[in-house]
Amino acid sequence: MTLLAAEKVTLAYGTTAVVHDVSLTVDEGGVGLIGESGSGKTTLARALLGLVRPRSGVVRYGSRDLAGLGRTGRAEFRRAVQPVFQDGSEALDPRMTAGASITEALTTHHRMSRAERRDRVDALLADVGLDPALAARRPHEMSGGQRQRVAVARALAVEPRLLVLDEPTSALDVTVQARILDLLERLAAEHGLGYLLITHNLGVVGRLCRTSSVLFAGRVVESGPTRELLTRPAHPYTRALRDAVPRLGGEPPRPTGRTEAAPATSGCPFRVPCPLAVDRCRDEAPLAREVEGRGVACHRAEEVLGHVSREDRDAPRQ
Amino acid sequence: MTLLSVRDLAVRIGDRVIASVPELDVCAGECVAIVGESGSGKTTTLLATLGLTQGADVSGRITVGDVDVLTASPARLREIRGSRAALVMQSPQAALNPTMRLGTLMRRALARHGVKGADARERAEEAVRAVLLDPEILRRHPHQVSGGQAQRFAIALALALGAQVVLADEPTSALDVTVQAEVVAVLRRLRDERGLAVLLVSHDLALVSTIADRVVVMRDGTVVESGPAAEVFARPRDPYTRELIAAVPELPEAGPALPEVGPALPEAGEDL
Amino acid sequence: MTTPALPALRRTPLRRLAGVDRLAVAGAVLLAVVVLAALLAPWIAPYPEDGGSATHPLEALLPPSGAHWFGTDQVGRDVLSRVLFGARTSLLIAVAVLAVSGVAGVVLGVVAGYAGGWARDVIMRVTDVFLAFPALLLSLALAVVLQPSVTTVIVAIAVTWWPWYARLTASVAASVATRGFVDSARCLGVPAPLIVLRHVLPNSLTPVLVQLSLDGGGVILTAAALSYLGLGAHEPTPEWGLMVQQGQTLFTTDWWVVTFPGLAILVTAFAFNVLGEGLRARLAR
Amino acid sequence: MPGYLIRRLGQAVLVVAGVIVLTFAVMRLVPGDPAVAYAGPKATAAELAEARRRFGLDDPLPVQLWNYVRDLLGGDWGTSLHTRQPVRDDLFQAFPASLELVGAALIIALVAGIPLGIAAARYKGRLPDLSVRLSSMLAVSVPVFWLALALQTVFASGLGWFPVAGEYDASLDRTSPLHLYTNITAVDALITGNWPILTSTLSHLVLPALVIAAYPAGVVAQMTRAALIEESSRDHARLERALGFGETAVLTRFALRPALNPVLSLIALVFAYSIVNGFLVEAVFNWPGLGRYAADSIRSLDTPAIAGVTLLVAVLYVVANLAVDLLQGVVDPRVRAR
Repeated sequence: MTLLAAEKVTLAYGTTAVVHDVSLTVDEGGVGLIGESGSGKTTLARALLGLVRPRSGVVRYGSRDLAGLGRTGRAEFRRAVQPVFQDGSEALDPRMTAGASITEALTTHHRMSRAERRDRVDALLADVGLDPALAARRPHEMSGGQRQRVAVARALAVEPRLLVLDEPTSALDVTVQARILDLLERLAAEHGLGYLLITHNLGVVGRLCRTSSVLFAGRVVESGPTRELLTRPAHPYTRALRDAVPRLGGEPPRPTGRTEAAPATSGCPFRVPCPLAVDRCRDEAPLAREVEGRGVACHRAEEVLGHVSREDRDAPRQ
Repeated sequence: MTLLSVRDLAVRIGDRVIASVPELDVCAGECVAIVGESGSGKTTTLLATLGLTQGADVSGRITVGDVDVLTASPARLREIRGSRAALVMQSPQAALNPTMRLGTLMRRALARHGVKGADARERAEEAVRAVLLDPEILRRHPHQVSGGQAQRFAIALALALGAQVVLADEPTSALDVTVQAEVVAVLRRLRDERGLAVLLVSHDLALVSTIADRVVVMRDGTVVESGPAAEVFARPRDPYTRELIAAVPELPEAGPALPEVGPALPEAGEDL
Repeated sequence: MTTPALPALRRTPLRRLAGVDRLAVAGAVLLAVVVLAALLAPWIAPYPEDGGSATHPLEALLPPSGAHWFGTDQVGRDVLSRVLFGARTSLLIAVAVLAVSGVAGVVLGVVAGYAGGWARDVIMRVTDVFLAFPALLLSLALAVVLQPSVTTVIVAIAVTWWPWYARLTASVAASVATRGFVDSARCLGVPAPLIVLRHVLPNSLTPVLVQLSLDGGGVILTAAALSYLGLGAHEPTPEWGLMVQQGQTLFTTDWWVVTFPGLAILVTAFAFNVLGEGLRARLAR
Repeated sequence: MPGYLIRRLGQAVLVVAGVIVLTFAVMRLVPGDPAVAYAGPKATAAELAEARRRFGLDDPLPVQLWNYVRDLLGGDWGTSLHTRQPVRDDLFQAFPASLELVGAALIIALVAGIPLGIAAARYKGRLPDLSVRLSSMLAVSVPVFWLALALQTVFASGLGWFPVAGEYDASLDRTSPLHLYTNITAVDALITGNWPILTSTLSHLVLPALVIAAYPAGVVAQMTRAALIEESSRDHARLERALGFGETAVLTRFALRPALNPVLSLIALVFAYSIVNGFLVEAVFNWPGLGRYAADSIRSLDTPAIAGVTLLVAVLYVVANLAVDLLQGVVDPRVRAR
């Protein structure tokens, strides 16, 4: 059952469009949204959270248009969908203690006695693997990992059905990151939580998300089962993204020389750095279509899937 | 030939030792990486080699070429900064003066080390081309260039000044992964073709494994393990190193090699 | 063996960190002295009645002496006593102006900063108009309309000072409004007014409080200037600006009549500034 | 830049319009019947009615406001009650002297304030820093009118180093008359090479300008120090040190330019504050500027003149703000890009 969906959503700051015609559905399992800086992934997340109104297109909660929800509908949405931001110190009010932050979440939707509140806070802190004594500490008195766990506890306080995780671990050290991912995996299973995981880190998506979409310059260039997406990418950008990630003890990733070109405004946005770009890519913007169980916006997706090997892709370059 | 050597380095703030490195050498054409998490003292160690740990109490012996950094006079120290050992920082744009065109910064740096006029212009253009940048970039301001370009320009600065040692403090962690490859490739090529010594500080083990010849693992200010990169990553002796390696998210292997594809592809779209 | 940078630190006569705290403490102590002097004026003033309308023509213009540490003025009143009572007026004006303009400025600023859009534009343009309007002239006009008095001074200065705090608060509140914890609160469904009160306001107050303490001196100087121009307090109220204005012609002959009230203004304004600087450095760190 | 500039100009016009309305409102608050002011205290009822009609005082307020604005734009700022001259001419006569005085004070403030701020930042935490911070705090705390009296008493009437009052030695009007271009004495004297008047004006300028300069110099020094310390702790300063530049070079040749941004935005504020201080100082040094004209207008409840001075000072502030915006664009390319 679709919990949250974007239907042909376009988002803009002032006159500059940041997200173009994006459709995305989030159901019970873990859904990944892969994108680098400037891809518009955070803006899309804010639209899905109801913080930004789309310039066109609709964000649906269940089957209802988010913009059209009445007071009760909106209250229900606010309980059902909760964010976890990138940096715990950004998500928590620096002047409030962890206990106060969590209590705010608890008491926004229903009244609780002081004792009941304290028990719920202690339970939530324990649920995210923190010592209840931490409730008295302020964000700057905690480590990055602890702050992120408090942010998760705060999101869980309203018993949500879906978490929108915007780069939940990228501000953390690698060892701490691993433990937070374990926590998220466990909580999702235990609480039956769906989640949208937004990140640039393919490894994290590979581990936690069944299906994923890849965002480039505000457009979904490819979407499908994560494992398939990573092992047999159908879009040249997905492939470039996957090949650029260094692997422990692996071959050094080969530079493509033009990755920093600004997204093209006409035709396919990725055509400038794209090794497979041809005239058609300049003249006609590729529409998303079905290729081997994947949605992909590329005129030569079949060739990317079937025929392009690493060595060959760089042959024309030299 | 050892270009940078550190012996019994200890950096203290008050009575707390924030970095202690018994022994560390970087030779020409070699990349030594210091890996560790935040608070491990890896950046402090790198900065100490140029005497840039203001307000900290540094002891031990650090030699850059023939200069002992800790006993050198401030003037002598300033002479070797940039010309012998150059710094490349984590956030590319923030490391460049916001009100100055890139060319002006390079010209002033060259003039500071006695290179002026036509010679300076020539070295500037040569250095910028060596990092695959168009000399036209020298007319731009930092907010008009991308992260990857700004980082490669910082490397060009080192080249223009003739530095034999590049001190790279998390040079790619602020960049997108597709751009990282560009910057790392430049560093690798300069190490191989120009015999540059690179001291790389990073928390990204996978990245380090693709460029480093030797690795030093630091934790809470001390060195827990060091040795040839291949060996440390294949057979880590220290439990912390093992934990670091285990924490690198697994990535599905690339797809199988595929058969030949049609004719060479025409160059499409406008260039940078 | 230490790097060159370190010795400089040890030679500092005033340790950098402590220096900052010492400044805030010095400012607070100096200000406390002035406040105490104002509060205890009736008890510590050698001639309390001179703080009021009493006059002693026979003892006019006596130089500083054992009996009159600061000498006497044109109508024989003890200058020290009037300076002590004058402290009350000046501090009253400073506190009143800072309270009124501070609260008004913060409320409008937070609304403008958080609401953004047309609300922010309207408030900001109104603020700009009051900022452009010369403080002294608006004060003059108000003083003329409301007859010169201490309350006139308070109203006149408050009306022209609230815009500074509105603009400062608006810019701080606008940046706080983009912070993650405000988005989290909105995602929780916390109503906007509550978000402003619970999250935006507390995180926007620090820079305003620093500016308020810095401006304490400025308010006293402006109030004294208004009295000096005959638009603030008037005889027989003891007010430092007025005392300087009345004694201005005597600067060469009876210097004490003018100098001590002037020094009182300087010391009090200086105390506010030192306290403000100390707070700014400590909070900025 | 143009888009941003047009928006700023639009805002400036809006602000001036707002000031005009506010001035009009405040002037209407001033007690006393304007008709009496025009027709004279002994005027008969008929003369009062005539004056009321001629000056349109019976029209509804909005109409009066519109007439007022139309006159203003047409250059008719009303007639001053105490000089019987058109307010515009009085302002044209008095304003340059104030501009000369405040201008000189601001130049002194910048020439003194910025280097002091740099020195304080360079020797942060040490004696030079402490002394600059304390002296600038003193400078912003000193009551202007008291300082004016003190300096006049000690250095003018006391030691006689400087003239006691006035803009220049009146006798010079006969011996080497000044040809007016900008109506600013010092500038005109400089242009026409009239050295006697120039030296006389400059020596008259010293004391009043120093008094007005105290506050802005203190503020500029404090702000320059704070901005430089903040800027020199940023990443680019570390890279500049790593390129072999010493602390002084980093501060003056690299950190100063970006640090000027906050200092410049302060100057518009300090400019407005200084004009007001100028009024006080002009009274003490009998300087023929706006201050004296405003003081006389206030004593005689000369509403058109008071309104004129208010509008002029407000427009000056708006212009100063625009100038600062432009200057910031020149100093910092990031601002230009906005």
